[in-house]
Amino acid sequence: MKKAWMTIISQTNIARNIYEMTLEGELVDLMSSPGQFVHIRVTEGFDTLLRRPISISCIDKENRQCKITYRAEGKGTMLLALKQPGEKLDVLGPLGNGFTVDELQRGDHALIVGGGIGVPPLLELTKQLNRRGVSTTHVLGFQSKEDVFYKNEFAYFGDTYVATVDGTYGTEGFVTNVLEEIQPPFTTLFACGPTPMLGALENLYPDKNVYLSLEERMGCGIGACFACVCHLQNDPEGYSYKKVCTDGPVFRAGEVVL
Amino acid sequence: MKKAWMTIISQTNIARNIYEMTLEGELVDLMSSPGQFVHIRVTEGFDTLLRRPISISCIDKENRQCKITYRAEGKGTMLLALKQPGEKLDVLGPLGNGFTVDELQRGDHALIVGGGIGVPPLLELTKQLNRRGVSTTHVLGFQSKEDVFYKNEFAYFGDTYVATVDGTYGTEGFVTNVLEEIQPPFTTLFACGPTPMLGALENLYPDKNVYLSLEERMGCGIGACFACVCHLQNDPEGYSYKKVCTDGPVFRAGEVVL
Amino acid sequence: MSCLSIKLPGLDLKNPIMPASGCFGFGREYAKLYDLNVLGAIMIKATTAEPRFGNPTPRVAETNAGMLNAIGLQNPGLEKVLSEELPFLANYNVPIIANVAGSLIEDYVKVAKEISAAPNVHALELNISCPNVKTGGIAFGTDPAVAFEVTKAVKEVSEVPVYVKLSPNVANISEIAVAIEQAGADGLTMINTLLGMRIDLKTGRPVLANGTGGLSGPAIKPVAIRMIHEVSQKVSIPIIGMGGVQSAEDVLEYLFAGASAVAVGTANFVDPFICPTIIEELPYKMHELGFEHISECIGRSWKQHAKIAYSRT
Amino acid sequence: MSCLSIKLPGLDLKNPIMPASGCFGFGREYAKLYDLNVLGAIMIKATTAEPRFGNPTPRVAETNAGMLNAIGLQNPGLEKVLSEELPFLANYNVPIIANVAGSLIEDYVKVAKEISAAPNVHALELNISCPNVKTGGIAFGTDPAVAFEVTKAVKEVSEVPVYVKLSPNVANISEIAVAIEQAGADGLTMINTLLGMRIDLKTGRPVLANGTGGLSGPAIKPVAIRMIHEVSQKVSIPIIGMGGVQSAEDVLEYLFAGASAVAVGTANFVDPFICPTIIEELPYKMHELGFEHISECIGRSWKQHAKIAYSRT
Ligand SMILES: Cc1cc2nc3c(=O)[nH]c(=O)nc-3n(C[C@H](O)[C@H](O)[C@H](O)COP(=O)(O)OP(=O)(O)OC[C@H]3O[C@@H](n4cnc5c(N)ncnc54)[C@H](O)[C@@H]3O)c2cc1C
Ligand SMILES: Cc1cc2nc3c(=O)[nH]c(=O)nc-3n(C[C@H](O)[C@H](O)[C@H](O)COP(=O)(O)OP(=O)(O)OC[C@H]3O[C@@H](n4cnc5c(N)ncnc54)[C@H](O)[C@@H]3O)c2cc1C
Ligand SMILES: Cc1cc2nc3c(=O)[nH]c(=O)nc-3n(C[C@H](O)[C@H](O)[C@H](O)COP(=O)(O)O)c2cc1C
Ligand SMILES: Cc1cc2nc3c(=O)[nH]c(=O)nc-3n(C[C@H](O)[C@H](O)[C@H](O)COP(=O)(O)O)c2cc1C
Ligand code: FES
Ligand code: FES
Repeated sequence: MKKAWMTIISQTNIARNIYEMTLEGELVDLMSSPGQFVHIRVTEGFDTLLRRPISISCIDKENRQCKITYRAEGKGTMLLALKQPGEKLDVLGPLGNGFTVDELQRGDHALIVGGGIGVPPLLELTKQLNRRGVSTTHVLGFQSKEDVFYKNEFAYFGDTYVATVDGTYGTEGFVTNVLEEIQPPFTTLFACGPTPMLGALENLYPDKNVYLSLEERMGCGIGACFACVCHLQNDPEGYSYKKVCTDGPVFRAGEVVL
Repeated sequence: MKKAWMTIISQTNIARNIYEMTLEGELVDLMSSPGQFVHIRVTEGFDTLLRRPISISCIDKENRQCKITYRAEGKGTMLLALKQPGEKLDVLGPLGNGFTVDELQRGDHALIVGGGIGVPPLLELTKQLNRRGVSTTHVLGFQSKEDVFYKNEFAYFGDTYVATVDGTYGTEGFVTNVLEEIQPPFTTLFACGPTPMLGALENLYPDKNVYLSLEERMGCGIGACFACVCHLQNDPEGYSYKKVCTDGPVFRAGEVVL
Repeated sequence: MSCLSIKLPGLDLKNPIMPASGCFGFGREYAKLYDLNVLGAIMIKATTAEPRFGNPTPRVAETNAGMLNAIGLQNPGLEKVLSEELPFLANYNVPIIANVAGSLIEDYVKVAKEISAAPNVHALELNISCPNVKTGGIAFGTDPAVAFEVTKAVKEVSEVPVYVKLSPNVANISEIAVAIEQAGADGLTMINTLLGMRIDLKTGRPVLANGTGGLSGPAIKPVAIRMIHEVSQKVSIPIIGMGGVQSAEDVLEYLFAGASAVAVGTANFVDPFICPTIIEELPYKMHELGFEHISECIGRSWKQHAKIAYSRT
Repeated sequence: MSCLSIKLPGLDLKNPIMPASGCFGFGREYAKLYDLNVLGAIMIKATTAEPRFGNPTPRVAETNAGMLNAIGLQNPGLEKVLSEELPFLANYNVPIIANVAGSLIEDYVKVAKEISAAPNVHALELNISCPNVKTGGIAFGTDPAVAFEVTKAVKEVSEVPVYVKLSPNVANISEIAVAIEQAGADGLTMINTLLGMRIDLKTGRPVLANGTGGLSGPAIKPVAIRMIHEVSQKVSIPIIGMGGVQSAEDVLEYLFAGASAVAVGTANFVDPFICPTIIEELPYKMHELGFEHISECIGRSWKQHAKIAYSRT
């Protein structure tokens, strides 16, 4: 982990309020695990004080570039969306423990489920899994047609299903509706998205190998401030905890209370 | 007076920490009196909350352009100095009562004395006076050679003397040293600069027509907040006051307590 | 009926937005910029029995997302406010809330009695929380017994409802608020400024000639919100909220916290058109969040059965 | 002797900069980023007798030039701090200031007694000002008599000098400070956070699960400066100042106000390297203003005959 300036190479609006930004810099040398995130200082002044945690959605070591994909929603991400190529960004990272791909072998089959702005880190994940010879099925959930992104990128690596809440694209409803329908075969499930979605997946596949990536509001991002803690399951006293920033953001299902 | 966006046409570093910025916009239509100022919102966020009062140093009605000339010193003016041509600036103005040029007639002689960052508004003043056929002598004071600016611009309109505190340019010492030396003939004196300089001039020419432009920290800039008041001379009870922002910034010597 | 209108004691507001005392003078300057009739009300500059020059300059300083002021209640005095300022404001169809200040309880009583009789003064705002004067001011606002006493004395003479302005510089804001309610106040306004200071590194001395000043602006909003959230659950008189309001979103946050109307102070200096701008944007923002009338927003953050009008989809 | 070194009760500081309690954990995370030996001292996270999980999440929120936190004193408890955290910090040549918290006076006494016996704990910081716990915490810090009592009880058992951390959520900070001095405290640390709240417009509820939280960061600096300016003239024990420090200039403003050393809290989250950066820049900034040793800066804003070291030319 390091704090460094990264140069914005490009910034593209790829869906409603969704931006994909390419960053270049030596920090990329330290990136490896899909699901890790960077902690971005959007402004140097007082307009945004805290850094914003954003997942790494693509690592390109050769060109020392990476991508982040984010929704411009609050103050910080809206200011981020105004940044121009050539500008520099103060980035702390890579942070956290990502998805473990080493456990899967050539020939294994992984199910990858993403919801909304939880989709981005899964793109680097499927890339790395497929590079290992693991085959993947992707189920992505969005609100509406205008919100869908990365469908083609995922489709390049494996079967890709989309659900939209309003039914304007793909299956109407949630990712779970798709899962019921397609009943995909898999050994390991990787998921990132809203907590209710993660909870539903945890319940749906109690006997599988399931990895979930969590979100929590952060202060430091490096484990020092105790902002991002979550309780452990099976902890009667309630004193045990994990920090999403350093112990996560990826946890094995059943480990922490969602 | 109006609040409007003005476009930055150019920004030049003309002396140590001194920047000249050309602004374009309809606000220029309202500008006339030299010595008036604009109240600039340097950033839209929280990095600078209050506007910054800066004098208008040049009015070019034909091109709807004006200039401001400022020292990058504190937070706001340093951020202002980073702005690029093409960017827009939120400007409130023109504000205040400037120097009255109407009282002077063709053939009159005016003495113009400026100190440091008080020099800029005097440039538009001398331009307007000379346009009326009034002849002008200029005495400008700075700290050091690197701080001198607008010497040639003033010289174009009339005799121009420079004093520097450290003697690295022109006369060593203050503008008053130059005045003692040259004893210029004049009917009206216009001055802008540090308060001690204005006080010295007030004492030096008790019987002349003297106009002084004052500085005070401002809140609103439009007369509503009572931040910028000054006491009146000859006011035994001490309840009378003038507001620098709306009654000034130019006052007749003897009117207010410096 | 407009979706923004609301009735408070003495005040029939066409909308809940008003400039805060001391940040709008007596309206003359802003009247040149826009039609004051758009405002819900106007809180005029503190008025004292005698004219006051206030503190020496510099009187303002910028801070991180805020500002300090130590104006020191400069005002032309009761007589001139009655003879010159209020008649000017009578040209507008806007209720005036007269901010009343003093050094002794007698001062408050005198000013309150006379100014409350002016035809366009619809309510008083007792300023027992000004941090910038040596006597009176904040002293009245930090002791519940004293706050009770001054409120009671003023209520006895006032011809219009009395709102009392609370100081945030206290450990237990509810205690003061409750005392003031018990003294018969018709409403509360909160918050006045926090006491602050900046030191100039070059001179080594405080930037303000007065040393300390009142901290206002966006920096203090979280303090105001939490105090209103607390006090609005403890009293049954309405609250006019203030502190760092700059946008329609901020106004809604205040209403949610428990304020019934909102005053805008410092932001008038940043953007002199801020009040009309907020008034224009408020209905849109309100409808976007699923509310039809501002009264539905009041106290939403703590009301037990408040339905959540908007759910993120 | 370095131009930054200063001796305070129990603390031989190589420089006056230290991370503030709760913003640096027990140092482990920052130890991976830089050599902790560069720090003047370390104020470790509040320690309570028993382990605490703290409040539900979300526990932090951003505000205008500040942040709110309601961590709720999460910590592994006295035993683990003694057996795991302090031994780790013993690897560094940095004095540790142990932040002590509790719900009852007995808790403070128990923790103080045991933790003050740890070899690398050079001073205690009594946290009688935490706004994020239901009992204890801030309650101790807003009543002079209670503050006196807890300070006295802890002084009796502590093996190292005791600093007491003041809450800014009071009307009269000097009164509390003087009571604490009279109880025998060796120093003061100030300020803890202001109580604040933010409300989420979409849910209509407070952003923090706990409702209120402590406001820290640049927004509160003027409040801290004015309190230190005031208290440093009323007591003769040293003050460690904090609140929104982000730069060497901020540090000097605190020293000028009357602090003898300065702690950095929230800024560690913004820039994890902020402490070493400030330590590096401080001598330059100090010399630029004409000072040779930081001791010349302390209390400069109010010292009667302090020469003005720098004059703007
Ligand atoms: C490990 C991790 C990975 C993430 N990856 C992505 C990603 O790839 N793409 C993406 O769009 N978003 C991602 N998020 C969510 C993202 O951090 C928030 O959307 C973002 O911080 C909101 O900032 P804002 O300026 O838009 O909102 P503001 O409302 O201005 O934020 C105010 C404060 O709240 C925090 N905050 C607000 N919403 C969230 C949230 N949902 N999660 C965490 N903190 C929040 C902000 O970080 C900031 O400190 C991730 C979050 C985490 C914890
Ligand atoms: C009527 C008038 C005309 C002026 N004309 C010019 C000009 O043409 N060129 C120029 O360089 N400067 C001029 N000044 C001074 C200029 O306003 C200040 O230098 C500037 O506001 C400082 O802002 P900052 O961001 O550099 O400093 P900061 O320290 O960041 O300012 C903090 C606050 O203090 C105020 N402030 C600080 N110094 C002064 C000062 N000397 N006078 C008034 N307010 C101050 C700022 O406006 C701001 O509100 C003028 C001032 C006035 C009152
Ligand atoms: C320059 C200035 C002058 C003020 N004068 C008064 C006053 O005369 N009476 C009063 O009750 N409050 C006064 N206040 C306080 C404001 O009315 C308001 O309570 C406070 O500034 C918080 O709101 P804001 O953050 O929107 O400014 C003044 C504030 C400022 C900034
Ligand atoms: C996340 C967080 C946790 C904190 N925890 C503690 C604590 O455990 N004990 C304590 O005395 N102060 C605690 N504080 C207060 C800080 O030590 C400091 O007094 C305050 O934040 C002001 O400084 P700052 O503005 O530099 O952050 C905490 C502050 C923050 C932001
Ligand atoms: S964000 Fe600070 S501990 Fe996780
Ligand atoms: S700056 Fe507000 S009255 Fe002059």
